[in-house]
Amino acid sequence: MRGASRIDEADATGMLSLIDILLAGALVMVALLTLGVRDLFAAAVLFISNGLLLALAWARLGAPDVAMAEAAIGAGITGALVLAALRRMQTFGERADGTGTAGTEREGDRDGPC
Amino acid sequence: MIPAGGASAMLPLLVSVPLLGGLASFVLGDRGRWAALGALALNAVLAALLLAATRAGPLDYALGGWSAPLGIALGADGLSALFVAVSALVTLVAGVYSLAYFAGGSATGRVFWPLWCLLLAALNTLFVTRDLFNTYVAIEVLGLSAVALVTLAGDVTAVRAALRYLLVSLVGSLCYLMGVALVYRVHGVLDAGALARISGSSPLECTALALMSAGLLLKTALFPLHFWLPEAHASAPAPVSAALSALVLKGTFYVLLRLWFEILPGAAGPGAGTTLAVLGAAAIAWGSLMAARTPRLKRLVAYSTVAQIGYLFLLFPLLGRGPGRAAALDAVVYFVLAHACAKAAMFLAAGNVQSVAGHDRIDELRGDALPGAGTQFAFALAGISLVGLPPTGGFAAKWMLLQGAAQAGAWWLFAVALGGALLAAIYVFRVLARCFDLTSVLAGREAPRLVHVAACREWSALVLALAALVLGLVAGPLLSGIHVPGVPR
Amino acid sequence: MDLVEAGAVRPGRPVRLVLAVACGAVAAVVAWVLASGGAGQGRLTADVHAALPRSGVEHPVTAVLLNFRAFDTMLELAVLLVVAIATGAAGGIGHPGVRRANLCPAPSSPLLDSLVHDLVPFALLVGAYLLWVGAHAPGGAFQAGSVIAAAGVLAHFSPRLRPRVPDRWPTRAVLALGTAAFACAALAALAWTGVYLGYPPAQAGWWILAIESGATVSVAAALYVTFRAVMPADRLGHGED
Amino acid sequence: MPFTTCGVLLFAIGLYGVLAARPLLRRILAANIMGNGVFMVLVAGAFRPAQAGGAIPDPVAHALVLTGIVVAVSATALGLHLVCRLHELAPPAEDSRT
Repeated sequence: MRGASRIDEADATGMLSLIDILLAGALVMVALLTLGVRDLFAAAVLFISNGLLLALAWARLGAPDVAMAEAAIGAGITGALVLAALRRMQTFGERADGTGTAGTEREGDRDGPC
Repeated sequence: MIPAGGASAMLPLLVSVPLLGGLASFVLGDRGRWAALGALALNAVLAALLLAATRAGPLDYALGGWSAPLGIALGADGLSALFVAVSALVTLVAGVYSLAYFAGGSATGRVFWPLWCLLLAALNTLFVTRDLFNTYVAIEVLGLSAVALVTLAGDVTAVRAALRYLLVSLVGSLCYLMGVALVYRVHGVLDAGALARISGSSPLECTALALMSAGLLLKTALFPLHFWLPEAHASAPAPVSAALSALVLKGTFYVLLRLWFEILPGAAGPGAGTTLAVLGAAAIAWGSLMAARTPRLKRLVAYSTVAQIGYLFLLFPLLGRGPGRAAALDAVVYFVLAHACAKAAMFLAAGNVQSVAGHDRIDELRGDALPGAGTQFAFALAGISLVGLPPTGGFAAKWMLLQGAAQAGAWWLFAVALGGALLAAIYVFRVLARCFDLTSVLAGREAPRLVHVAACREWSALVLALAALVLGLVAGPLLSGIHVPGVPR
Repeated sequence: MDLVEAGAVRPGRPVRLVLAVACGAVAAVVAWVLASGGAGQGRLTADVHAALPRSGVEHPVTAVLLNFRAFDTMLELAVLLVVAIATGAAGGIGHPGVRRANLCPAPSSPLLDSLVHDLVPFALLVGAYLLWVGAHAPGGAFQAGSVIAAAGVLAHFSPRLRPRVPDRWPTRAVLALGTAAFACAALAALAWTGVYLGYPPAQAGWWILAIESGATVSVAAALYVTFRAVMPADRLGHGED
Repeated sequence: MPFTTCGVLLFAIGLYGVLAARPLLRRILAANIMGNGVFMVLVAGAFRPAQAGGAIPDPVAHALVLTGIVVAVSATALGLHLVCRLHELAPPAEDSRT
C-alpha cells in the first residue's frame, strides 16, 4: 500500500479501497452463511474460511502480528477444535447438534424437579 | 520511572499471591490444597493491610514503572479495599469449607483448588486495576474460571447450566469489549484516571457506556437479564455457588459502579439511572416471588440473589448527583458486603442440608434429617440479614438506603424496601419452618442421623453468618474510611 | 452428513424477528457514532515509540505485550491455564468415560503419516523462529506457541509421533510454566529494581526472551491439551496415558 | 473505512447468532464472529493511511487484539469441551425419545 501511493495516488487508493470493500463484504457474507447454512459441518468450514479472510484483512490493515496470530490461532487451532468437536459428537450419536434435551432450554424461570 | 511506594506494592501482590497459589496447587496436584489455602490466608492478611492503608488515602501503582496512559496503573481507594476484603473473607472461609466438601485426592478437588485461586486473582485484579482493557481480561479469567467451577458438579444439569453461563458470559464480556473499543476510538487511552478527566457526553461515549453496561448487567444478572442465574447458581457445588452469588456478580457490579460514577459520569443520562432502579425494583419483586414458590432449597437461595441484586441498582438514580449521594454510596457498599456474607453463609448451609438430607426439596425436609444447630443457626442469621432485621448488616444497609432516599426525596424507595423485606421474610421463614418441624420427633419416630457433615463445614457457614451480623454493628467505623474520588463526605 | 437441527428449542419466529431488528439497530447506532466521530485513537503510538528504546525489544507490539502492558499478558496466560485445567489437564474429570463402541479407528494412512512426519519438525522450527524474531519483527510467543500447538495437532494423527500427556506433575508444570515465569519475573523484578514487572532496562531483552520462551511452551501445551480434550479418543489413544 | 463498518456488522451478526441460533456449536461460532467484529473495529481504528503523514499503525490496539484472540480461542475451547460433555451425558437422540 505504501509503495503504490507513489505512482498514481488517486487511482491506486481507489483500486485498493475496492479490494478492501470486497474483502469486507466477503467477511460479512461468510459470517452470515456460517450462521445460516443448515449443515453444521459446512458452518465449521465456512467459519474457518472466515478466519483466513480475517487474516487477509489484518494484513491489509497493516497488522502483520495479528494476521499471523489469526492464521495460526483463529483459523488453525480454532478450526481444528471445531472439527474435532463435530467429529466427537458424530461418534456419539447420529445427531451432532449437541443441543441437549428438548424443552429444557427454556426452563429459565420455571421450577420443577430436574 | 515511578518508584514503588511501600504500601502501594501491596496492589500487585494482591494479584500475585492468589495467582501463584493457584499455580502451585495445580502443579502439586493432590497436595495442592494446602498451597491454595496458604495463598488464601496470605491474601486475607494483605486485604486487611489494604483496608488499613486506604484509610489514609488512595493508593496508586504504575506496573513496570510505566506511568498510566502507556502502562497499566493499579489503584485502590476505600471502596476497592472493602470489595477486596470481603472477597478475601468469603474465599478463605468457603475454602475451609471446601476442605471437607471435596474429598482429598479426588479429581474434582484437584481441579477446584487452582481454579478457586485463579478466581480470587481475577476478582482482586478487577478491584484494583485502573485500566479498561485489563478489566476485560480479568472479567474473562473470572467468567471462565466460574464456568469451569460450575461444571465440577458433574451432572447434566450442571454442564448445561455451565454452557449457558459461558455463552452469557461471552456475550457480556464482548459487549463490554466493544464499548472499550469505542472509548479507545474516541480518547485513545484506556486508563480510568485519564478517562475520568477527559470524558464528556458525546454520542460515541453514550453508546460505549450503553454497550459496556449492557454486557456488565447481563453478567451481574439484573432482572430481566437474570435468566441464566438460578440454574447456574443452583446446580454448582455449594462453595462455588457461594462464591458465584457472593463475589462474582459483585465483580462486574463494581466495574459498573466505577464506569457510571467515576470514569464516564457524563455519559449516563438521568433517565438511565432511573431505568436501572425500576429494573432493580422489578428484580426484588420477581426474585422474591420465585424464591417463595420454588420447591428446591438451592434454587430458593439463587432466586434470593436475583432479588438482592435488585437492591444494588435501586440507588443508581441517587448516586449520580444531588443530595443523599454519600448515604446512597454507603448503602450500596453495605448491601454488597452484607449480601456477600449472608448469601455465602446461606449457600454453605444449604450445601450442608443437601449433604445430610440427601436432597434439597424443601417440603420434604424434616427437623430430624437436618444438619446440626450450627448450620440451622447460620441459615437463620443469614436469612435475618437478607430480610433486613436489626442488628444485622442487611438492616444497616436498608437503614442507609432509607436515609439516602429521604435526603433525595425518593419516597417510593420506602415502599420497595418494605415490600422487599416482607417478601424476603416469606421465603426465609418458609425454610426456617422446616427446621422446627418436629412432627416425627413428637411421634417418637426420631431416626438417628445417618449422615454428618464435618465440623468445619458447619463452622464456616456460621462464621460467615456471624460476619453478616457483625457488619451491622460496625457500619459506622467501617464506612467512615471510604474515600472515593468525587464523593464528598 | 446428517446434521439436522433438531432437539432443542429455538426462539420462535416473532422473537427472532425482534432480535434481528434489535441487533440491526445496535449495528446502525454503533456504525453511525463511529462514522460521526472518534479520531482519538493512536494517541499512545508516540508514547510507545518514545519508550521503545527502554523496553528491551525493538518491535513495538512485542514491547506493548511483554513490557508496557505485561500485566494483561500475564492474565491472558492465566485464561489459557484456566481452560487447560477445566478441560482436564489436572486429571480425571476432563475425559468423560470413553465408550468402547464409540472409539473410532486411528487414522493410519501411510501418506498422512509421512506428511505429518515431515511437517512436524518444520512447524517446530517455524515456531522457534517466530519466538526469536518477535523481539524486532512481527512474531512472538503467541504466534510461536500456536504454530507449535498446530504441530502437536498434526502429530496427534500419527501413531508414532503422537505426543504423550501423562497425568503427572511435569505435564502440569509445563502448562503452568508461562504464567509462573511471568509471575515470578514480576516478583523478581520487584525485589531487584523495586518495581513490580519493572525489568532492569539493561537486561530487559533477556528477561523478555526468558518469559516469552516459557509462555511459548505453555501456550503450545495448553492449546494442544485442550484440542486433545475435545478430539474423540480413538483406539490408539485409549489406554496410552 | 469499509473495515470499521464490517466490524460493526460482524459484531451484530454474531450477537444475533448467539441469541437466536439453536445448536450450541453454532452459538459458539457466533460468539467468535462477534469477537472478530470487535477486533476489527479496534484494528481498523489503529490503521493510518499512508498519505496521512505518520503511517505507523497503533501498536497498542494490535497488542489488545492479540490478547483478545488468545482469550477467544480459550473460551471457544472450553465451550466446545462442554458441548461435547453435554452431548455425551445427554445424547440428543436418547433425549428426544423420553
